Amino acid sequence: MSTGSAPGGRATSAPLMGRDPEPTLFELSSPGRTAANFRATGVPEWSAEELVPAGALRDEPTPVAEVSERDLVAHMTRLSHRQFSVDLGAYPLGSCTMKYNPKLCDDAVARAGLADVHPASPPALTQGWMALLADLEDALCRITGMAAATLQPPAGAAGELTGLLLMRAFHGAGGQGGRRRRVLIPDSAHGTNPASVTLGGYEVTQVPSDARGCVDLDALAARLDDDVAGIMLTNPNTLGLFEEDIVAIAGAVHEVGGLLYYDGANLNAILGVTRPGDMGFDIVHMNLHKTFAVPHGGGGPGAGPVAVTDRLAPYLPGPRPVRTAEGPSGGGDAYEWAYPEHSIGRAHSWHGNALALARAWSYILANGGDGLARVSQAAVLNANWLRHRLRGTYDIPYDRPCMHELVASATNLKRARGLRALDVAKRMLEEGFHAPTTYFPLVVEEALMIEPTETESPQTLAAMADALIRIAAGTGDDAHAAPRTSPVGRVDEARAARQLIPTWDARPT
Amino acid sequence: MSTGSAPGGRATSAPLMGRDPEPTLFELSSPGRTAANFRATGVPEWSAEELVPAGALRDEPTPVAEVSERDLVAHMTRLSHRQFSVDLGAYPLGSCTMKYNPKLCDDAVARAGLADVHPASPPALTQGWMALLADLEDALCRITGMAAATLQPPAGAAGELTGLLLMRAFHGAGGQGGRRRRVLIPDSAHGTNPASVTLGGYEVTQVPSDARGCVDLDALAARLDDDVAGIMLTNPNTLGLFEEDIVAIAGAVHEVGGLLYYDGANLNAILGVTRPGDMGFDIVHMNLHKTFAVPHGGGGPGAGPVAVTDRLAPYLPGPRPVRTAEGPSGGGDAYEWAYPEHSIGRAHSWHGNALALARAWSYILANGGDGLARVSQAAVLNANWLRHRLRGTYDIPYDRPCMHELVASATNLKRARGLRALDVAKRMLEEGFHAPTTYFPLVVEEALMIEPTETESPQTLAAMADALIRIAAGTGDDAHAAPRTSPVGRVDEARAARQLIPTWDARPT
Amino acid sequence: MHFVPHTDAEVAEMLASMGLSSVDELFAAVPAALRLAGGVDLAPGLAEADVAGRFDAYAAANRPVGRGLVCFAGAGAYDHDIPSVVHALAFRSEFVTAYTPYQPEVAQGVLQALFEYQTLVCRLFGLDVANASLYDGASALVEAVNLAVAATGRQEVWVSRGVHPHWRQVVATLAAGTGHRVVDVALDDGLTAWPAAGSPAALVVQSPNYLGCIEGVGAAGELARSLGALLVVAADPVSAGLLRSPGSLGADVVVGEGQPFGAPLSLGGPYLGLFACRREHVRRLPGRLVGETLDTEGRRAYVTTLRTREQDIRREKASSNVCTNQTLMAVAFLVHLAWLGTAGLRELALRCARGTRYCREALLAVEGVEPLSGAPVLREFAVRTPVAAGVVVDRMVEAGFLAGVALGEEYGGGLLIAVTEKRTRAEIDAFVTAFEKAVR
Amino acid sequence: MHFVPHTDAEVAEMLASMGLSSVDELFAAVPAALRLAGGVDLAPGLAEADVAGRFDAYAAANRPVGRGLVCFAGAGAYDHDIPSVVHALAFRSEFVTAYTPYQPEVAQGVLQALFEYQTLVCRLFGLDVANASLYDGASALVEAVNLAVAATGRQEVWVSRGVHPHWRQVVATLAAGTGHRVVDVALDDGLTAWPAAGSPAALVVQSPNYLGCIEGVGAAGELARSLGALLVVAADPVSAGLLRSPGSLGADVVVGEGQPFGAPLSLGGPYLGLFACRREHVRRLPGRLVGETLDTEGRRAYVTTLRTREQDIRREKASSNVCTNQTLMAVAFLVHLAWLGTAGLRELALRCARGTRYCREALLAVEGVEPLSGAPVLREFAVRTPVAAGVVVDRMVEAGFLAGVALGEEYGGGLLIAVTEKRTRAEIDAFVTAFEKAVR
Ligand SMILES: Cc1ncc(COP(=O)(O)O)c(C=O)c1O
Ligand SMILES: Cc1ncc(COP(=O)(O)O)c(C=O)c1O
Repeated sequence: MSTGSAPGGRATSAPLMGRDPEPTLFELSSPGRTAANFRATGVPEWSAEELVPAGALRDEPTPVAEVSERDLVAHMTRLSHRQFSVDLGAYPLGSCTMKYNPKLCDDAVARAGLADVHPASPPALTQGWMALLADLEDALCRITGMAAATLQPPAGAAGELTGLLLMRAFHGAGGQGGRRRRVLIPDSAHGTNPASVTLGGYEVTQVPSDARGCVDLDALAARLDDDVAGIMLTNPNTLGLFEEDIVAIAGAVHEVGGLLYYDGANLNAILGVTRPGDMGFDIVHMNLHKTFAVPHGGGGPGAGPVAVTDRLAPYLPGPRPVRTAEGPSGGGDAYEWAYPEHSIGRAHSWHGNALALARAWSYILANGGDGLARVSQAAVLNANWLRHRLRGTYDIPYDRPCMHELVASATNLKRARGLRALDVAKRMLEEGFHAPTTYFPLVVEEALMIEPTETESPQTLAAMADALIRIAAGTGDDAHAAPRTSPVGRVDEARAARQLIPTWDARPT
Repeated sequence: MSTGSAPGGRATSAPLMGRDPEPTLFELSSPGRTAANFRATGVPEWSAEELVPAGALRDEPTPVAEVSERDLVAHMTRLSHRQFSVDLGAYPLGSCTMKYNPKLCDDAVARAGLADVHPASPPALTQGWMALLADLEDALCRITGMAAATLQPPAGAAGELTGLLLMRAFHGAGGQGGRRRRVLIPDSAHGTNPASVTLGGYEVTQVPSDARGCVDLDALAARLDDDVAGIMLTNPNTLGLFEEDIVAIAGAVHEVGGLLYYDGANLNAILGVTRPGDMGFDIVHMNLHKTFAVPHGGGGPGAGPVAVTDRLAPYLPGPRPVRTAEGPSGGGDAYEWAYPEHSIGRAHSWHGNALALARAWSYILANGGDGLARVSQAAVLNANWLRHRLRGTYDIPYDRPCMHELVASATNLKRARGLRALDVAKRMLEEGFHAPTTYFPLVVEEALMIEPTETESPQTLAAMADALIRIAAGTGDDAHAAPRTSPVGRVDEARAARQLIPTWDARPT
Repeated sequence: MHFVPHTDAEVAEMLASMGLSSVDELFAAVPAALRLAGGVDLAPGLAEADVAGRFDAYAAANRPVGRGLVCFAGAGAYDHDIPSVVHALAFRSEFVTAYTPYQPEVAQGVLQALFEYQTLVCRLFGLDVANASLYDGASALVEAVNLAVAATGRQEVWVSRGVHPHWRQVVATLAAGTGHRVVDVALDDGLTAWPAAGSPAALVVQSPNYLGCIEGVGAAGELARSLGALLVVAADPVSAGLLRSPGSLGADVVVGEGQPFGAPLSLGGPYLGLFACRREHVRRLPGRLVGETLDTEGRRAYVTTLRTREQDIRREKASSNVCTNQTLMAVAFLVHLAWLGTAGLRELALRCARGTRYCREALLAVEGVEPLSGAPVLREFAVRTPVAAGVVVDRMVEAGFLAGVALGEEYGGGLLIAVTEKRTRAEIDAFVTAFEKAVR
Repeated sequence: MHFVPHTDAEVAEMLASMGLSSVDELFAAVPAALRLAGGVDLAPGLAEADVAGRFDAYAAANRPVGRGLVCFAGAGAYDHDIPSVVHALAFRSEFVTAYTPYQPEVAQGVLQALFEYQTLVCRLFGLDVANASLYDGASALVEAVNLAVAATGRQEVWVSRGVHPHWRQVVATLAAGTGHRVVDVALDDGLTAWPAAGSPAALVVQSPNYLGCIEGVGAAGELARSLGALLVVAADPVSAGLLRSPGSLGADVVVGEGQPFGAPLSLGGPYLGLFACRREHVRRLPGRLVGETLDTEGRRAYVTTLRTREQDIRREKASSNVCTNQTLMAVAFLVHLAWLGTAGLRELALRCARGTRYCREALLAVEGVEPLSGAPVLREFAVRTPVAAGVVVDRMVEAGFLAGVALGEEYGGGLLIAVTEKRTRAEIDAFVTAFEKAVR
């Protein structure tokens, strides 16, 4: 055809059929084609010129794409076949907790009574939602050992920043706003921690890890002073190790008037075992998209509620769903939206990623207290079993019982055969597994951070271990040329940055 | 692990990741594992022994499989990636009308108010369903030019048999039940036609096609006698050609007291152009799963309503939804279930494949009269354009304007290069298209029956033509070894029949 | 709204490339006298949102079972919980929008799923070979009867009145074509009372039968063998969780309605017909059969096999005329059953049996309510009530219950009540309370 | 109910292979004093069906918009039709259960979808570079302000009162950390009245603004340039169907709430924040960016790029702390917008504008109802009513309408009303009739 557009019905990009690139929507476009249709309304059909002042009206329609519904469906379906996911196989990305996301949770939230509720509805119309959110908040407090929570932060990093602003508000209220300017962070911390600290208006002071992979207590002591606003920790930390001295750390930080912030990305390890509140933390964010089976969606949405102790509760963002004295029996609504007394203000356009929150609640309800405890037991068992099997084949920098994930290193393989963590990762794809997290935490060279999660069976673990051992032994295909089985081979990342092509329209012609 | 079961989280069978076979559910089983859970009911927990007499109670549980929900999801998701579908690309299977199935239809029928209705509910509870079915029946009659219809037959073949039983009842009522023992069928007919004739208690008399691919009128005349119950035809016929002499054929058959049965598998060609009723047909079945976008589901469910003229209406199966005199304004129900006066009886456990029927109705509503006419215009345009392009490259046995599909032949390629229809089909898979129907109709050697359908764009058609031409020219990879891109190569069909393994438990150990 | 992608310019270009000036010319073969002047006599197409609106209205005019209408109706269509995995997996678009697996190289998904489905049907029924599904329970029974007639060369078929009346009606409707004689066999206290002698092609029994009673399948099997007939059993897949398999009790062919696994009630369709038989009958098997084999590189692969039985090859001599079946429902059946697993299937049957016992005992304690039979039941039972069953059903609807299915004349009236694993004690108690009022 | 596959025997075997006898031993590092005695203080797990029951109850306690509550509320969350393709495609499990595309070789699906999404956001906004989404409109605005502050080195930001008040609140909340000064700029007859002089880092304007009025973006751009500030525009993606793009009118950064494409109302989330800027600011871009490149065999491929801006590499010097974003909602946005296409986007905007005009004219004819502004509007407008807006809303709920959103003090009260393409003439007429009563 004269448009020269790509054939939408040709499927050579679906890995079932071939290994061609998938044309973009823009290549599939043909002038005049469309899938759109609109309901009959009977509203008078004024023209654009009658409705919009000339100066504001655009001359040409915004070019979107011109595709049939059929081609759109084929395009997206083929793209989906070019994408790995938990539903296809194990995804042992350390720090990400890519567990299986139960299907019941999809259905639980797929109700018009939840999805079709306008966020600005009067509270009388949203009592169900408010009850749900209040129930979730209560459960999260029980899980973490905290007193109150905000559900607004839409992801972990947003939770971190919210937590740091709570810290600010707390110190400010204590008249120490100006003095407290530093926040301590271990050198193994996730990148969002230091970035959030900056946005929270604090300076980062890095705390080195000791030989056992934990916070170096002496180094910590040396950095503690009354200009410290607080410390951000994960526990288990990003090496997958439990900070055994957490009580001492908490004491030392509290001693100088600082607060303890718990990065909950690793909460999957300790459900039912211990709680951040018991350890002495003041502020806790949770990544519901890690621990509580909100699927990650290729990058989001998540949900990063922040729970706090009593003394921080007055600063929480608002509005929050709060149970009223009266309630339906008393005549009024059971829940109202309210701001805590000294609230730092609003942290989200509305009430956070509500459907993601609801999803997490369905997961928590399904598991119950017993199920959640089992989650952590199995997650830790799996990680340790794998550590046990890989020991001797891979360097295990801190070889003692880990929690829900383990950090291995390819330094020995690099030395012996030039095999980097990256090569191991790419060869894992050929073995039918997603790759572990690589080069994180930064404190471990050639790091491979493996988090099998509790939903992978012992058989899957064994196969994963066999694959990793095979790769290390070099008995299979050459890892340097991996992956060979995927629809594209190794991708030239340097080129992408050098010759930046951020949109279809920016392509060199 | 000691169970030796397969690792459910390993994804090498997903074509994205590799080309291994997918383990069966049974290989993924591990003793004691389960996904099941049951609601809390509070019902007393009698034991099996208390509930079932000893003689009836089984000794061991029926072995099903013992898999986690996670592994079940991964297994089925990987299987889905090993399956071609319309949603991935063009599926030009002649006679099957594999058009794009609009997504709106999925949503239209996904309502508790439709799906959760018990079939034995009193009619007062099913008025919505009955209205829907009656509306669909009315539309199908308008489309075919008939007076009444039954929606019970769940597929085309079931419709055929129903139609033949209607024929029987009609002749029987006319006192000619014994005499009329033959049904005529063209030699190009689909296999379900003769098979249904046998089940209808008739003998098949084959009618040869003439040089133009249509019913040979002389041969027909020679076979017509007063022992003929009727004739079964498709129009356009299975060669994709319109039987131009249909009026003469109808006259001749009616002349001897026979009835005309219309196999509606090819109805996609004539929507809005002409109607079986106008051509002289007495009984028409429709394949809603072909013409009206009920997706084929890997083999079903379909729906095969049968529409008839006035004189056959009293014999239709029952019960049917019938509008009553009264209706809601008159106080009673608007619809009731009723049997036609001389009904042949029930043809389905309940009311046919109700949700499939509803789906077809949503498609008809969305298209409307205008859209349906456009369907056939585009279907016929596409097929002819392809015929035009392939002409000279492939043998086109009856090279004149076809309707919605064309029959080509690989005889020239077989002669020249040993390329059979089968080889062309397998190479098409490498080109990113499903293969056309092969070796049907039987009257054409090395037949390739191509039905692009109206939902494929001109660009897709052009790519399909290019692929077919490339294959014929032998410029690409060798067709004899195709397909090389799919997760399994050519499958040994002979072995499957020779060493029959119909279940996992029948495998040689 | 329409789904044709062609723009006017493209149509013109396509026509031009063929030397044509209008699409009409392509329809030249259609005689002018047959041409529709006004196109399809239907209203213009609706937008997606308007179709949804129409369907909202249809749905609103029904009264589905659920919280507002608690279901105690069965009679071949049961209100079981369907786990979320069924829709999420079986209704993936690859399964939904595929055709019959004609090209096995790119259809291993559907083929392997059917192979697994066949395996499970055989395990449930205790037989060797199962096909890839038939339309529904009734059509599966028709095919079983046809198989028996063909295998024995006999023309008479004994069908128990305990077989679902709709199924018997379908068998009768279709026997008008094949011409075999269907003999109804009466029940005695809810169980089939077989004649002692005769030359039937088959004995057909349902167990648990239409009234919910567990039949003496073993005895029927012995009788069938002694008469040189086949034993055809209509079985419930849920009952396989507790009852001995029909195959182990002598059945030659077992059919069933697969609805309880994966199919919503949906006014009775699409469901799926289960069909299994002994291996010796495999060449008479109706419908599709998937078998395991190898590809050119020795990899395990699946393919439809023994195709020479089928209509597209055998034509008028085929074992059956079936072509399209209910594959997607078979995939849903597979997913639901696999999710239940070995222990879950047993638990499901047990929970149905417990609810049934609990409900039955409570109802029989209601004054004037009498059992229709004293035979043991599993998930369903029948009672006689002081007022006509149809009246009871209507009254119970007002109380928020679909109380069951009124039995026809041939059973002397009565009400058929099913209790699945979904029914809570509270619901059953409320049901019984309402029932007490409704039967007065 | 739980989702751990391990059987007890398997756990024992795993432990044995490590020389352990209980899972507890693996938790030895957790000090005894910290151990929870009673496990998690929550009720035991529920079965799937019981979770569904709980959620039915939550849902039943809400009153969603739909037939029984016709929606005229907007204020940043709009009741648009979402075509069926959105759920069918964007919510395919491959997209839903994938992580951030760290391994591009097996993540081309998400990567290409994001590349296409970025392209569309740039086209809508008339800019060069867009990221792969942020949390919501408010967070996108925060990032835009941060970018402007960093790019100009200035600390004051002028934010029009026409910007959604919630967004301004979030900007204020987060500015407590970054420390820049946020200056509110008042409206005059519904349009921003900028100060003539100063040294702001940015002018922030929303158009159409919170009150629905189309702002003078071009003039704001000129002012910004003259003051050495950046122009940050908060834009509505639907308005791109009719209005000139902010980029073409001088915007340096454009943010927006992506909800109208693909996201249901869902109490306000998950939605997605749209973010685009001029290419010169690409190294300050917050969040992920996908770029096109090649694989080792020269095939086109996509990958996240310029990663050195991001927190995992740059840490405390990163352009933003964002990590997880709203990718899945971006995919939904892509599907919805692609389904609309070029002509459909325009038609959508036109239909919103028509309904808005029709409704606005009819309401202004009601006695006592006054316009809040005379400025031109597109999909939303504000009126003053004789009785308080909150009261009107409550009364209208009883009549079956979500009448709009009551405006706060800073706007002097009033009711904000949105009319989307979903509203029929009949609904608008009924709305106006009910409104007449409600304002008395
Ligand atoms: C240890 C840790 N902290 C914080 C985060 C940030 O959470 P989010 O991505 O939800 O913003 C992550 C995410 O990977 C993490 O692993
Ligand atoms: C011409 C023709 N007739 C009849 C049928 C049978 O229809 P069904 O498969 O629905 O039973 C088909 C199916 O392919 C067909 O193509």
